[in-house]
Amino acid sequence: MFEWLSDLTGNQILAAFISAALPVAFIVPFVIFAVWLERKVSAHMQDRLGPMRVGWHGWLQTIADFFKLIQKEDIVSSEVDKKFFNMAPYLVFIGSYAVYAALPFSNSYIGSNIDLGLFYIIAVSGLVVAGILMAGWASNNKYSLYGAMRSAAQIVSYEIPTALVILAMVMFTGTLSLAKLSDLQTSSFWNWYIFGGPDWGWSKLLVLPFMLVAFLLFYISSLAEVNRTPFDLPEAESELVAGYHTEYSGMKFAMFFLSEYGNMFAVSAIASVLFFGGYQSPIGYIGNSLGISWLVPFEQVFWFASKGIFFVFVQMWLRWTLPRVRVDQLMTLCWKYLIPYAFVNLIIIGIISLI
Amino acid sequence: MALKTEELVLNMGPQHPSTHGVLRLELELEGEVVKNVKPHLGYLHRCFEKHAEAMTYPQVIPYTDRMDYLASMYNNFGYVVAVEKLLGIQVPERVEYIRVIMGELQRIASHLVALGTYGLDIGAFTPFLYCFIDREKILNLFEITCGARLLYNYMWVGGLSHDIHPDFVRLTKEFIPYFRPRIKELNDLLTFNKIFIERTANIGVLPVDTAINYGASGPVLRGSGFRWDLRKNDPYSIYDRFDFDIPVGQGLVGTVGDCWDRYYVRVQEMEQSLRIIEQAIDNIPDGDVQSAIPKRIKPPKGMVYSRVENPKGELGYFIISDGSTSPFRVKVRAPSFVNLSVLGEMSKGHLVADVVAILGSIDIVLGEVDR
Amino acid sequence: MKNPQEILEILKAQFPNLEFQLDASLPVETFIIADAMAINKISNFLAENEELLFDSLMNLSGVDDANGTKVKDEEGNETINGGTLSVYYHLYSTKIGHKITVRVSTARENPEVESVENVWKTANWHEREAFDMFGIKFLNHSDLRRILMPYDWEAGYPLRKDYKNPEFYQGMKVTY
Amino acid sequence: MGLLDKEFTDGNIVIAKADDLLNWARLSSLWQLSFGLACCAIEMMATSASHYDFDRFGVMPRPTPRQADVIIISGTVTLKMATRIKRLYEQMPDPKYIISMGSCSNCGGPYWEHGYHVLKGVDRIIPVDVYVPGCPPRPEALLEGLLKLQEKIRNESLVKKTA
Repeated sequence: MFEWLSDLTGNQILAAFISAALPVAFIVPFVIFAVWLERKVSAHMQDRLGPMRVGWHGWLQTIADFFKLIQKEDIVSSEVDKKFFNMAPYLVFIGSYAVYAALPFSNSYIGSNIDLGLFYIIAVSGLVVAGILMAGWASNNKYSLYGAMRSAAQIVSYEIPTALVILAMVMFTGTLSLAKLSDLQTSSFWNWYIFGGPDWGWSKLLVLPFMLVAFLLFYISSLAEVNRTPFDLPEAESELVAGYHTEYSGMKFAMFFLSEYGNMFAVSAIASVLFFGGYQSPIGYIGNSLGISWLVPFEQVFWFASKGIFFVFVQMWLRWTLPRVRVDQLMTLCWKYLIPYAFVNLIIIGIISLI
Repeated sequence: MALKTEELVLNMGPQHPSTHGVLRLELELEGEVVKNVKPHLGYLHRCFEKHAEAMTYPQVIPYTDRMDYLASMYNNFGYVVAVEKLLGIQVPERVEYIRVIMGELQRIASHLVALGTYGLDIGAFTPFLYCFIDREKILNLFEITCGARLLYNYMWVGGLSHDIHPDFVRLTKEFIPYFRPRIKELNDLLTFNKIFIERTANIGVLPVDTAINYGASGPVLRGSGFRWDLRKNDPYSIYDRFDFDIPVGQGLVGTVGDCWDRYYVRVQEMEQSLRIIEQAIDNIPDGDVQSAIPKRIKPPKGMVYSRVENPKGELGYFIISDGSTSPFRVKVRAPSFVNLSVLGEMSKGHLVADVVAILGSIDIVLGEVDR
Repeated sequence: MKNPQEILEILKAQFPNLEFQLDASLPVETFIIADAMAINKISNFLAENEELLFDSLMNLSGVDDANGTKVKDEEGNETINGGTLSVYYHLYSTKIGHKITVRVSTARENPEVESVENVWKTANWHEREAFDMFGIKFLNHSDLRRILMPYDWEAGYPLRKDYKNPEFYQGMKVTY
Repeated sequence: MGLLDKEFTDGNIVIAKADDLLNWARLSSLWQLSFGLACCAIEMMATSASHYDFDRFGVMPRPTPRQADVIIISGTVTLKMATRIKRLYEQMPDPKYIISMGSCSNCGGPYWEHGYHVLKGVDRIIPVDVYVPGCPPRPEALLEGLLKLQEKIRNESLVKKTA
C-alpha cells in the first residue's frame, strides 16, 4: 500500500500521511455504526425499539449525537489540572488509534507492516492507561480518581494473561507479524488457529482444545482491557457515576467515547487475526474465481471488518446480559485463574509445537 | 518525611445513579474499604405529618399515596385500617377482598421495581427493563380500576373509591399464569447468575438480633431468617383466611441474612402473593363497596397505633384524634426509614461497590424515608 | 401475653420510687405514663425482664400536646406558652407477642427526655426526628442533630402547633 | 471565543442552514441527566423502560451532569434539595434545557399550602423550558413534553432575536 501510494504521489512523506490517515476513515464510520448498533442491540434485547426518529430506524442517531457534542460547551472547571485535563482524551485516543497502524485490513493494506506487530500493539495500548490515569487525576474528582485507579490496575493486570496467550501463539506460529499470521491461515476456515492451524496431522488434533482455551482466555482478558461489562468497573455507573470521564463534557467526552469503541474493535480484530484467520475469507474469494484481482483486497477488508464486528457484537451481547464483578473479584479472576491457566496453556502449546 | 495515609470522604448523592432517589451517603474510606457510612436524609421531606394535621381524615389519603410511591395501595390500606380502628367500623366483605387483591398486586409491583433496580445496582441493565414490562401489566390492572397509574387514592375509609371494572377479574386471572414463568425467567437471568451470586452472597450480613434491635422489618428482617410477617403474626383485614407461606432467608448461597437472601425473599414473596390473589379472586362476594363509608368522619377522642405489612416492611400509623374532623397528630412509622438505619451497621468493612449492593437490598423509597 | 394492667403492676413493683399511671380513658389504646427522666432505666427493664422481653421498639413519636395557654399577638400569630410535649413509645415483644404504649411528658419550655438509644438502636433516628420536629432534647443521645430539615434551619421546630414558617430560606421564597 | 459564541445580528442563508443542522442535532440527541426526585421519577423510569421507550427519541440517560443536555426535574423540590439542583444545573454544559415534570416542581403541587420545606416551583431557582402538568404525569405526557421541547429547539436560531 505504502509503496503503491509513494509511486502514485511521488512523495514518501505524503504517502505516509495518507496511509496513516486511512484508519480514521475506518474508525469514525465504524464508531458511528457501533454506537448505533449498541443502542439497537440493547434495545432489541430489552423488548424496546431503540432510536427510531432520526433516519431509517435511527441510523443517523450517532451523527446527531456527534454534531451535538461538537456544539456543547467545553467545561474546564477551575479546580482541574488544565494541562493534563486537556491532554488526556487525546492521549487515550492516540493509544487506541496507534493500534490500528499494525492491523492488517487486507494483505495489501496494512498501515505499517512491521515484523513486531503484536509486540507493538501490546506496547502502544499501554498509552491508554496513561491517558486514563491522567484524566482521573487531573479531574480533581474523587469518582474520577477511583475510576482511573481501578482502570489502571485492571488494564495492567489483564495485560499479563493477554500477553501470555499471545506468547503461546507466537511460539506456535513462529511469527510476531500480524500479516504473516493472517497469511498462514489462508484458503479455508479449517486452517484457522482456533481449529489448530494450517498444519495437518496429529498435532492439529492435539492442539485444538488448547487453542480453544487460549481463545477464551484471550477474549475474557481483552474484555477487561477495554473496560466492557462484566469488567466495566472504571466507569461503573452505579458506583462511580461515570468513572474517569465524569468531569468531561462535549468533544473531550466524545474522544473517550471514540477511543472506547475504537479499542473494542481493535481487540476484536486482534482476536480474529490470532484465531480466526484475520482478513482471510473462510470460503474463498469471489474475485479469484471471477478473475478480477482488484476485488480481492476489498473482500479481505470486508471479512476483516465483519469478523471484528461480530466480536464487537458479542461484547455488546455480554454487556446487556451480565452483571458487573467487584474490584477484588476482578483481580482474583485475573491473578488466581486466568494467569495460571494461561501459563499452563503456554507450556502445553510450547511442548506441542516442539515435538 | 514519613508517609501518612488519610481517610477519604466520598459523597454519594443526592444525585447519584444508585441511591434510589435523593439520599446522600457520606462514606469514610480507606482505599476502597468503607470505614463508616453516614446517611443524610431529608432531601425529600415533604411535611406529610404537618399536612395530616391540617387536612380532614379523607383528605389525608392522597398524601399517604405519595409517601411510598411504589406501594401507594398499601399506604392507603394502612391508613384506612388505622382510621377504621379508631372509628370502630366494619367494612363489607367485598371491600376486604378487593383490598387484599389490590394490596398483593401492589406488593408484586413494588418488589418488581426493587428487584429490577437491584439488578441495575449490580450492573445488569436488562432485568430492570424486564421487570418494568411486568410491572406495566399490573399498572394496567390498577388503571382500569381507578384510572391512575401510580398514585391511586383508591381505598377510602370504610370502602373504596370505585368498584372494580367488570373485566378486572378476568384480566387478573390472565395475569397469574403469565407472570409465573416470568419469575422463573428472572431467576435464570439474574438470581442464579454466577456473577450476581458472587456479588451479593456473604455481603452485608445482618444477624437476627441486630435486625430486631434496629427495628428492621419486612424482607430485611425475613432475609435474616426470622419468620415474621404481620399478615400472619398480627393479622389485619382478612389475611387470616388465606393460605400462604412466609419465605425467609436460608443462606442458600452464602450466610443467612446476606444481600442475596434479602433479594431472594422478595422473589419468593411474589410467588406467595400470586397464591393469595388466586385464592381471593374467585371468592369476591357481591355488594356495594361504598355502603360503609361514613357520611362524616369524626372519630372520638383517642389514639391508635395500627400496623400493616407493606412491601417494604412494617408500616405503622400512629393517629391521635382530638375529636375533630382532622387528626391531631399522625406519625408514620415508615419501614424504609427504620430499615435504612441498619445500613451503617451492615456496610462497615465492605467495599464501595458493596455499599451500593447493600443499599439496594434494603430497598428504600425516599418518599417514605423522608415523608 | 400480659395486658397493660399487669405490666403496670410489674413496673410498680420494680420501681417503687417512681410514679406510673395507666390511662385507659381513651378508646382503642391504653397507655402507661412514666417519668421522662427515668425512661432509660424503665426501658432497660422492659427489654430485659424475662416476663416482658420487649425487644422491639415499633415506633417512637413526639407529640405536641398543645395544652398550654394560647397567646395571640397583634398580627394574629398564635404562640403557646407552658404545657407539655410528649413522647410515645410503642413497644412489642417478638418473643411473647404482647405490646404496650408508654408515654412520657416534659415541659414545653425546656423539653428534655432521656434517650433510649442504648436499649433499642432504632431509637437513634426516631429520636433525632423528634428533636428535629419538636425540639425535644434527648439526653445521652450519641448524635443529636437535625435529620430531615437542613442542618442550618433556624426557624424552629415545624411540627409544633405554633410553628411559623419563615418567609425566606437561603434567599429562596418559602411561602407560596 | 468560537464562532458559535458570537452573536449574529442578521440572518443569511449560511446561518439558516447551520441553524437547521445544529438544531436538528440538538433536538435529536437530548441526553438526560439520570436523576430522579420523587414519585414522578418512577414515571420517568417507566418512560425510559421498554413500554414507552425514551430511547426512540434519542434520549439517553447520563449519570453525570457534564454530559447531559436536559434535566428532568421529576418530583417535589425541597428546600434542602433546591441548592443541589441549582448546582447540578450549573454543572451542565450549554446548551441545556429543563423539563419540569409534575405539579410539585411546577408550583408545589399538593404541598403548596402547608409544605414548610417544599419549594413552590422549581422555576424559582432555575429557568424552565417545558412544564409537564400532572400528579404524576403519565409517560405519554412526558413524551409530549419532550416533543414540545424539541419543537422549541427547532425554532432556535444563532441570530439574536430583535424586539
